[in-house]
Amino acid sequence: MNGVHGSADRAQPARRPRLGGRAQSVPLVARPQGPMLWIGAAAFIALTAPLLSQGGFYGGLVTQMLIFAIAAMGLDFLGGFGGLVSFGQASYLGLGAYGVAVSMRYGYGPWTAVGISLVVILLVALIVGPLAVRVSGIGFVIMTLALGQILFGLAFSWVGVSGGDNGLPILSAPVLGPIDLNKPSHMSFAVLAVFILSAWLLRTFVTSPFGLSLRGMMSNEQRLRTLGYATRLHRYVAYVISVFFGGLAGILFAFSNGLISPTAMDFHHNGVITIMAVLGGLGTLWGPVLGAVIIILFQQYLSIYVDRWATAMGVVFIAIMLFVPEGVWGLARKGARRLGRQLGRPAADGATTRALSAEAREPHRDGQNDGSGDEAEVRA
Amino acid sequence: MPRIERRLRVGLAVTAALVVAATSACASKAGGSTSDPIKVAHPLPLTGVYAANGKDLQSGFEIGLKEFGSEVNGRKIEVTFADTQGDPATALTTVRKLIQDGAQVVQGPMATNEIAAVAPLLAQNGIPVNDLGLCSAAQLDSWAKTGNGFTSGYSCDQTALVAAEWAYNEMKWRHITLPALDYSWGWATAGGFKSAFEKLGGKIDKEIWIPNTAADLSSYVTQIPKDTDAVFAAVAGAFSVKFINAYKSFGLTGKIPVFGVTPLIDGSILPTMDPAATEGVYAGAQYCDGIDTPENKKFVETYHAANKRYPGYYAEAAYVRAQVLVSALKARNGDASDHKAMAKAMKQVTINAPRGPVSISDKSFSPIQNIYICQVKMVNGELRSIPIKTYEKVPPQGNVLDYATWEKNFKRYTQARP
Amino acid sequence: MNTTAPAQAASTGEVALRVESLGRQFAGVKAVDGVTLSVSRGARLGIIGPNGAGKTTFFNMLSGELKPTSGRIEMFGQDVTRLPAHRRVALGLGRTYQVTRVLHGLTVRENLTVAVHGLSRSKLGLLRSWRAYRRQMEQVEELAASFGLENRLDVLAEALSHGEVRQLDVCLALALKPSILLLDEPAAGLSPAERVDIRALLNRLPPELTLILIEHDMDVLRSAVDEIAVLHHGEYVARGSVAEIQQNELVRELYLGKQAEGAELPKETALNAGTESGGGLV
Amino acid sequence: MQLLVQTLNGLTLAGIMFLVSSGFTLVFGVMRVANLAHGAFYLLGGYIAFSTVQVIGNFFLGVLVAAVTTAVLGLVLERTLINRIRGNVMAEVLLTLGLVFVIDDVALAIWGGDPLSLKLPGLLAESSTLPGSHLVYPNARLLILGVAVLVGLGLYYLLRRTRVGAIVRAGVDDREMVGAMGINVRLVFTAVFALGALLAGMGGALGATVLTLGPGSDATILTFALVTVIVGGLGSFEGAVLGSLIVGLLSNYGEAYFPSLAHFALFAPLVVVLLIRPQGVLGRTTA
Repeated sequence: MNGVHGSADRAQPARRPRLGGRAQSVPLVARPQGPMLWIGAAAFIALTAPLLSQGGFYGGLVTQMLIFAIAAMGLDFLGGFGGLVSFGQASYLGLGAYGVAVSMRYGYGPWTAVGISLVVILLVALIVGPLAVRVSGIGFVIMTLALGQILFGLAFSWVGVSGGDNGLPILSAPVLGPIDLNKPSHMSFAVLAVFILSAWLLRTFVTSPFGLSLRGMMSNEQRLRTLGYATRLHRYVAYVISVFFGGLAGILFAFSNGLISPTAMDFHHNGVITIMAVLGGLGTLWGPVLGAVIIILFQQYLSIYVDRWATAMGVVFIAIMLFVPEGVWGLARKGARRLGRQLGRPAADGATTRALSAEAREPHRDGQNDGSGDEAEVRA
Repeated sequence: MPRIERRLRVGLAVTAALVVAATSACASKAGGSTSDPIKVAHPLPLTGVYAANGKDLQSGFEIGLKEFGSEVNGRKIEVTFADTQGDPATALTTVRKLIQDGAQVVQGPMATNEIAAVAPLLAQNGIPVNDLGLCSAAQLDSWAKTGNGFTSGYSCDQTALVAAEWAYNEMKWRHITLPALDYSWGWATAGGFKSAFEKLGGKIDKEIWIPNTAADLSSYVTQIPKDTDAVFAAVAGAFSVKFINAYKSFGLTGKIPVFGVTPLIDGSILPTMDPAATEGVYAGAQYCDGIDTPENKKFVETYHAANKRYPGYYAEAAYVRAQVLVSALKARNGDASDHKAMAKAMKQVTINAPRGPVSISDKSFSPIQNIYICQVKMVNGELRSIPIKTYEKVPPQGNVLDYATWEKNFKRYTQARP
Repeated sequence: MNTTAPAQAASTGEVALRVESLGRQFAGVKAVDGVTLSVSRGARLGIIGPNGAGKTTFFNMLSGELKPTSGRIEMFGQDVTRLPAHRRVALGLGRTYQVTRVLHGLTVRENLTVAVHGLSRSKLGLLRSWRAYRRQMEQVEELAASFGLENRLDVLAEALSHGEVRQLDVCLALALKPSILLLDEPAAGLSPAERVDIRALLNRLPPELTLILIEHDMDVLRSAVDEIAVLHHGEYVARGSVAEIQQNELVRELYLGKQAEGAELPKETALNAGTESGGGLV
Repeated sequence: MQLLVQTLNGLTLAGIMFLVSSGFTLVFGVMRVANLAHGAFYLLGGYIAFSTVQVIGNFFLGVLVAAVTTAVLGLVLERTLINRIRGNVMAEVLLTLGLVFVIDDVALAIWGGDPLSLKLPGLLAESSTLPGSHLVYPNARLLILGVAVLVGLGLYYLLRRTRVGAIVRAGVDDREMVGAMGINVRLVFTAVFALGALLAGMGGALGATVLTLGPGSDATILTFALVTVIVGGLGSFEGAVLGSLIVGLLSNYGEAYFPSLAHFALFAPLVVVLLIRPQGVLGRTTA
């Protein structure tokens, strides 16, 4: 009966406002877990590298896939791990690309243009973020859609800067020593490198305490608040990160395509990036990569041979939503886990596949408004 | 920690093995052999907002090949119609694929931004390209530099220049109100009209810019002043339908004459238009379906049989592109392998198209051709677009402006509002 | 360590929480109406009242999840009425819920990890796996062990039994080492055996902790608190020791329902047995 | 005079916006599902009305056929697809996004992509001179305004004065309670989704007399609906009325008097509302 619990003797009687604990020293190394990751990464590079070095159509196709995969992974970070599924990622992709194109139009070199674009992306994310993260669930879908439409409108009508519907050309790409991104093959491998870096960074983010808090927020945001989390700040940070990767993909898009026009930011394109992430599997990080591959194949390969490819894409997507709501990656992982179990070891931690069921399951028995007062929560 | 290192080593070994396997698999890929067919790439939008126009292009081109021959000197003309979705990024990937598959001639994609997206790739490969129209300064520069591109369609403001001449000289209109779509095509058209009309001494009462995201045109139509002589509407596609309908419903039809350029009364939209609103509308056009040439009669007949309606300018432009292609191939005895020679042959073609005689200007690489003033009339219970006046062999700069002025204006107005 | 009357031992007379004419209306209905009370550091206060008396609303205002329509709240002399929930947590406030609110989609380990990072800057840490924070991971293991959850660490919270979820809920609140703890019916829905566990758990709370407990179970109350406040129709009607409240006519009537609805009760009732030393003033 | 015309334009635009957003907000209010296929239903309704008028020649029959067909389609899609993943709101929304791709593409295959518009019969196609002025105003727009008012009153009656409405409203407030009342919530949802589709289809048939139909119309209409319901308050019927009026009038004044900002006319009210009152003018905070 004498089991005083662990923290009791450390609890100080005079508990005054705390300014938070000491900042942790943060080494720049994340530990990937499981040999699956290494094997997967190796297989991935082995698959993409030959196609990229070959150049031409297939090289270009894979480059496009990688670029959209970065944007889709960024969307997944917010949507799959933070429960906020965005419908505006293509608009940020466009923003990143326009950042480069407009800077170069005003005479800056490619490297400076990249820097300016990154700053612009972060600034816009920081300014728009508070608006977007005021709402969650379906409210967030609607809000990001509307904000995306505004960015699209801006690109379309601010002709003096954006070139209007014709878009802007990006006539030269950065050069760094022997690496010349004006050469398609160099560009492709640069995209691969940025992709790998992004994937690694996002994976690190996901497994960090911050990533954990995002997942906790999907379970029960209010509880997180009474555990000391400024949840809106967390959503905000997650939103900025997500937008950043959208913009980063846009920078690559600009250099590899040589042109950016408002079409890339319209309703359709915004929906498509969301579909990539969802089709692959929200909350899996690698699923959206697979989603990008599948959707780009539909859009840019199948469309050459099949008239009604859009119907096919829609039907496949609906079928996935109905029968495999955790996405293609979730399906693959389920299979792998079953296989893994037979081989005697679990394949992956299964805690992250329920992004789509983020809605609070708890009935509000309390008849009273137990919400957050006047904080606007468009609940879904 | 040693465990991780071991994993790393295993991972690297696996990577190496897979890379070797995949590369060797790829190395067995066949190199491009010069096989018999002449490969023509035709990227066009078959889904998305411009799908209908894309289908018209396809139909026109197919009819053209049937008419002029899909075989030259024993070589078959093999055309790939590939969907660009009206999206420049997709257009670029698609064209890359078509080039890789050995395309020797490209019929340029449709939208101006698609054309701009693929232009550098085509220039880099030197592949001959016949674009639908000349609507950007970048095209003009690129064609002058690399010589691989031109258009057998029209330069964007050619029709507007003639419409201005007709309005001032024939109709004696002096005050014009100018509603126009607020993007490059609208600027170029409105800009061309304005510069010619003002040079002649006319006055623009008001410019009304319509964003091409506008769904409802009522607030724009109701801004038209009641005392203006006529309205020149630089609108196209769905906006033509909306504009003409709104014009009538606000009681302007019959009170203030309205005219525009080709797409205002194009054959592709006439069947669904309200006759009471549309009859009597004029347009300066390089093509309308009522043109009275034997070539056009034949084309209209074939097109009508296939599509159950009269052709519009997209279909005719594609038909003409087929005609240009086949004529050039005949001149080269079916040899399209030399890009430079092929491009040159295509630009030197002079043909009798449905729209009349067409030759390509060596300054702006766009057609010298007849420009018509067409009017919508009811013929046998159907709305048709009938020429009421013909301006023969109009150069790209029109009859009012000199070439230098035109080039300066064109480069400006395709990038900003006039 | 004294397990039966820890409050007296630690009570210093310093006021931990003071509430002045706190009120909250929902669409014109007064859920909580002008409650004034104060609680000393280390005191153990129970709150009872019939369903709909406004107890949970009262808690929600204390924790900052609900803004009051009138009145003010002070913690350790600092006005916190306008502070958002997470800032009050930083000041040392912890709570649990009547309908348990743990992070269902996370494992017990992850739940506790979220909680132990709650008050440090490391919660915004991005560049290192949460498993690599050694000190916090040790803390999680200790916490889990002290609540008997050490074997359930890698179980999803949604797979726990009802009793375990209650324990986890309390455990989450305690992970922040609060100086004021609000417990909302911790024994609700538990089996008799689990109730015994909860009582033991309450008795093991550190003595300097200020505890406010909503509970219907008199056995739990008797062993855990030394004073009880009674809420009825959002009004604060009585306060006294457990024995006094149990003897109180008015309270018995309220609970047995003899008193007609909406009874007018003087706010300063004679039943208020609060003294300076007991830490309660109406 | 110009102000009067622009006000009328704004009011009639508000009528169109109400027609297309009322169904969207109803579905959202009851089911918490943002039906992204709402614009696609609109497009389909317009096309079906167009074909019916071409074959039968009666405009009103065309509207009826369009409304009924889209309602049946909505009913079938709800029963066969959306119903299966009920409870997972985000998946339901994404499923409707999938429907957008399919419906748009099938419509393209059937009707082609040419811009279409519907012609009103007889007097309705004419214009009236407004009494007390020599202002000519199209009857079609006045008709749409009238229909919007009628639909608004009808929905108001349905929601506020009938038992069905009481159930629907209860569903908006507290879904568990409706279930507890022994009412078949699934049936309510199906009915509401079909009603939403009906309103969209009818909106398409009527809207096509003033706007044009074609690929891309659906995105425009969906944007209308989104902006309207965000401004008015998500899920609130009265919010849809007020939102339509605000957006209709303000965007029209914006287009007419600040033409250089016309691109933003639609979004300006949205941004202002988001900054000042993010839950929408008549929106409630937490449900």
